[in-house]
Amino acid sequence: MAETIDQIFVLAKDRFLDLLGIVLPDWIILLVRILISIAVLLAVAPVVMMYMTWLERKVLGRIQNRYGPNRVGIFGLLQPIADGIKMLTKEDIVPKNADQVIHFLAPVVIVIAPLLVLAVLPFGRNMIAADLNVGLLFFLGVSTFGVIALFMGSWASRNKYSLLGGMRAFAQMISYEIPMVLSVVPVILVTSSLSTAAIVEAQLGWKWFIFTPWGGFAALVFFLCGVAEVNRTPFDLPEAESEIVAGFHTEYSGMKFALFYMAEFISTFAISGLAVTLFLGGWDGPAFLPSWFWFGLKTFILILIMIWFRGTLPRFRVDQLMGFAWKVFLPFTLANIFIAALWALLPYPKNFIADTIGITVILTLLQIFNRKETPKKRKYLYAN
Amino acid sequence: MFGWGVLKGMLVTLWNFLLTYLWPKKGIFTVQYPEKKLPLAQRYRNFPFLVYDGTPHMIRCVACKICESECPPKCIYIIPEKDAEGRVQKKPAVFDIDYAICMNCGLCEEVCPFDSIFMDHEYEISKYNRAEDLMVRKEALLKPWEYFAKIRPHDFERIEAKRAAKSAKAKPVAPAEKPSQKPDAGPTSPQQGSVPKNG
Amino acid sequence: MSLPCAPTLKTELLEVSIGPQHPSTHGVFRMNAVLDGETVVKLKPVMGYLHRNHEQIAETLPYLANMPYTDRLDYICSMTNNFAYALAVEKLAGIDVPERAQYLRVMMAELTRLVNHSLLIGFLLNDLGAWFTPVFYAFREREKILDFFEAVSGSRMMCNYFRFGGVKADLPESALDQVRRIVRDYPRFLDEFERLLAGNEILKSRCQRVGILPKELAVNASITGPMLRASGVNYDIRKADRYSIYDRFDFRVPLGMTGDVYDRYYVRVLEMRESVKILEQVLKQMPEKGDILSAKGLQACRAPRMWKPPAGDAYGRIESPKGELGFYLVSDGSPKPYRYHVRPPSFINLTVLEDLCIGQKIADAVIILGSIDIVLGEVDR
Amino acid sequence: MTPIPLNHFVIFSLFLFSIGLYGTLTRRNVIGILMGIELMLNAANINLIAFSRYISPNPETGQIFVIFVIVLAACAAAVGLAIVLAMYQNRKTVQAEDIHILKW
Amino acid sequence: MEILYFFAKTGFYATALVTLAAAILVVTLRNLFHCALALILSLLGVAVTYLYLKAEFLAIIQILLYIGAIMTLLIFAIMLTHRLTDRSVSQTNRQSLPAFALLAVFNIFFIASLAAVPWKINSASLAAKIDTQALGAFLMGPYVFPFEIISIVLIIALVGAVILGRTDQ
Repeated sequence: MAETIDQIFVLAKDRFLDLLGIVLPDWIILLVRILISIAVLLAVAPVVMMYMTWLERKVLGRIQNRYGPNRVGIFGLLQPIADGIKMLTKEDIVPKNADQVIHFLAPVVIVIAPLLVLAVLPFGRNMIAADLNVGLLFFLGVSTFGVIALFMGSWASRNKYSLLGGMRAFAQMISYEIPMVLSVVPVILVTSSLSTAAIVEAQLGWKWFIFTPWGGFAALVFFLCGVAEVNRTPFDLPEAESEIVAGFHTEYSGMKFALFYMAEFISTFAISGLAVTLFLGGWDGPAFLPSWFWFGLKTFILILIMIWFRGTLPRFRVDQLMGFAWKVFLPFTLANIFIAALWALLPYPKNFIADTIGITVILTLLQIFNRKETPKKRKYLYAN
Repeated sequence: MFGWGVLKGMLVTLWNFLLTYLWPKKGIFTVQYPEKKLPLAQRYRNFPFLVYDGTPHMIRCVACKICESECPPKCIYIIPEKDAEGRVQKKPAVFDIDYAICMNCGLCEEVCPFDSIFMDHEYEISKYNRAEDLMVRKEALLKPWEYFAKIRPHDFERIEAKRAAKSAKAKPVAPAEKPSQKPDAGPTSPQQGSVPKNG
Repeated sequence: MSLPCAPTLKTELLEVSIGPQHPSTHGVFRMNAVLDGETVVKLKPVMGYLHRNHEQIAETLPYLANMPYTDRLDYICSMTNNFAYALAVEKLAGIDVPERAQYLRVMMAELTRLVNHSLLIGFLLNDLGAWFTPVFYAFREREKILDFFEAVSGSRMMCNYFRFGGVKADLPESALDQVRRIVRDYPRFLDEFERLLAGNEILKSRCQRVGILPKELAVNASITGPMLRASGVNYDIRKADRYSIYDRFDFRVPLGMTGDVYDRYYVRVLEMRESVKILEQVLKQMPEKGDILSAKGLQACRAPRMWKPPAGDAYGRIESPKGELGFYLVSDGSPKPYRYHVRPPSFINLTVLEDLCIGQKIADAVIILGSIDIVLGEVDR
Repeated sequence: MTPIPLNHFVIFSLFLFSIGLYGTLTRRNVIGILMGIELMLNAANINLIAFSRYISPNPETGQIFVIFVIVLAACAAAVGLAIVLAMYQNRKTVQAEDIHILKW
Repeated sequence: MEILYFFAKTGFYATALVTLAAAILVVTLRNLFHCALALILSLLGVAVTYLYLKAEFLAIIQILLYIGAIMTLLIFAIMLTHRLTDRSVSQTNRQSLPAFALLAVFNIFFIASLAAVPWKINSASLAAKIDTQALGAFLMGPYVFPFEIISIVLIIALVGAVILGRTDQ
């Protein structure tokens, strides 16, 4: 029974294809098999995005001692739909001097990347749309499209705030991609595979990489880089509303604006999903609940943490942001590769000790080299 | 260690987040406005209204125009009523207040010697048209004295007592002639009321 | 031009007009910034979008009728505005203030200081990018104080509470308990704020060594208030002038060492703690009963159009939460002031904005503006 | 199933190369010239992979060379664009014909 | 199944056409930023072509490096050397006609000669599957020396770029 529930989506798909197979030729079945996966992803992604906006507003509201949306539907559950209708019916404003074609293309291109990367996420056992043998690289490579689309939008708006936001997004996303990829390298090194499904397989049975010394820190770095990659607080400089109004999407309204938001939320989901896949054991979990539930739960928790960040933290300044990537994350992830290699090479008790020593050393070194930038505690005088 | 302060701050927000579920009364401080409303303080002042005793014909205002001239943004406009021979009556024919200009300062209430204009508690007065709808005429401004008793019982008691004393003392004196001569005690018993009247 | 953080890549300068419609200019204020990449090389504040002819209006009105207009100067701290104006007129006409009214005045002024400082810190954090959480926490506490203001004066923000020679009305029945509760709970809220913010490394690294205002510049530019004290100058009008009854209270003046944004932020936190201390003393010392309006004051308030102060001039000043707020009045013996001038602390503190911002990043310019603590109603008048 | 003929790949890459060369020859802007060069490098890459896939006994060789070429292209882009930037800072121009004195 | 292969093949020609069209845009458009975007499209087409040659790793690398890194650099350079509101000036010099003629001749000659060459198709390597691990093994095995050299070249180029980009103080 548990097995059936675990595989319920896979079985449903197979059953449906079997039924089709009675009347239709093979090649159509093959096409339909692909199309179903695509259709499911395309249908699920916007729904996920809509309810993430709801969740974010709700949680932020609660953090700020408010209710959050609670007017449309019970618990405000229909709020995203109302928002969607509002977005659709809003006037679409294009600045007069804007580059019309690119201004139109940017929001279209920007949603493509996060939708594409969903294909390589294993949502559960056997539930992966495309098990590429370069799946991880595919994810990292395709997400770079986002940068280009962002920049298209910011450039085409012909607005200085947009341009500043675009430049920031550009610099930030490139900088953070490097430590992000490097923090993934130990995982590839240990599992010797680039396929996301294989990486999850390697962690089955509570051997999640986050429980290893290198994996814990790599997961932290990966997660923080992921937060930076999707432009969320405290790394939301490209759309810092207090500095550059709305950054790259200042000049967008209506559905185009919604598409920018959709891209941001879907990539938030995708990054959380990838972090879960790489470090938190993917769909692995106690068998009494289906695998897709575990994947969803872990992703949900990571998304909650991102929202929690947003409710608490101020944002970095642009030079601190870059410094963080290049002076802290990059050296650490580079060292982490060696630490992970030690883990893979040595037998059990020894590798743990070696890793602990290695991580302590690198963290101490980072602390020492960055002490100029670390803020100090201050004393204040009183006059009578 | 870098990051400790961040964690501490995050715990604060987490606590506030949990508090809203565990103890909503203390955790959530927003009020669901159209359904629930905060109780207004008695002294709350919004826009002015005119008082009548009994029926709307018995307006207390005598069109002395003190409030009109004291009003800082000059939002009050008064024309006294005239009888057939053109003599000025102690009653306003026109009493307009432009809510768009009024700044709720309450000075009209303070300077009125006849206790006829008071600040209202009504605040849901959104209108679609700024020019016409927010120019409020006499008819719309009139509210019974009992209404005042309802919204501001403390001030009601004080003013009633004062009026009773006044009418007992100087029954035949027409109140409109020299308002500044009235030797009322003013704010000598201040813990009762809000406004030191010059009544 | 050599800059403290000179970029190694020379590129086109970008002129950005930040404001008047911008989320973080605290109103309709405009900064014409010339940016080199992200660094500000030139910054010109443009103000006057909210100019309302305040001084001219005051010269056409009787003295008391201007009281509600002073509420609208710095609309966050209307009580202290009233206070300063009342002081000026009292000085002009030689009006005395009864004991209880003095205590009420100090109570209102210190409560206003709490409102202003906690709100400022909330909005400073908003400028820093913390998405409204500190603002809402500050609002939560401010709400209690505003409820008290409403119960006492009838309005939450535009209080119009002070009168020449006293205050408009005495406290209603349960209002004193309200203040006691506020005074009791406020330190707890400040501790929460401290935990949320003071240790936060992001906030520290954003604020420390940013927008440093040197002592000499601060004095020369006649900066006042917490901004001056954050630069380490011991000047508090409550101590220097001892207006009203401030000489009866025991409180200290916190001083910063560097004068950067962090000091400006933290000096305000410490000031709030001192304000709570003053409030405690006020509650202890305040006489149970007493007049709230002196006889001379009653004359001035009874028929404002008729009241004529003697000819002469007077300058009344207080330590408003933002700095020295002063009102200068020249009377020619008529019911209206001949000349009326406001010394707005926000406006004068704003004059150093360019000196603070040059060489900083654009994100810093925003928080420097936030830490100066301006209210456009007061800047533009 | 018959594979796509090798000639088609080669002709495709030839056209790509020609277009890149045309761009390199006719552009006045240095960055435009760089773009043309990138196109030509890509055309070469297609050829490398296609030939190694169709003819060479070791199909990996071509791919590895393509990796090298991509790295070299990155180097070229980095250095070239740095030169362009330095040029722009000093002479305020990125037009190729204005840069002819062979010194700063 | 045949029909799917037919679709796939058609896909290749479509890709090729799109790539070439984009490439033509790259060399003809006046606005450099548009050129860069067209170049991205063109490079994407090349990546798809790699897929047809069963080089998935390279296709991804093409996207990651060319589009993610090199194009980003290029766009940065465009932004740094152009003003936002610049008029688009003529971007081509007067060599376009001779260049076009020369290239036409070159292409005709080349295609003619191509048709004459009988390629010996190696069916073993055509069917061979090269996964990422194999490529890695090759890079670390027979090609380790060029690999090291290329990394040194990359480092030198990066350092050189940084030095060139700095202004003399």
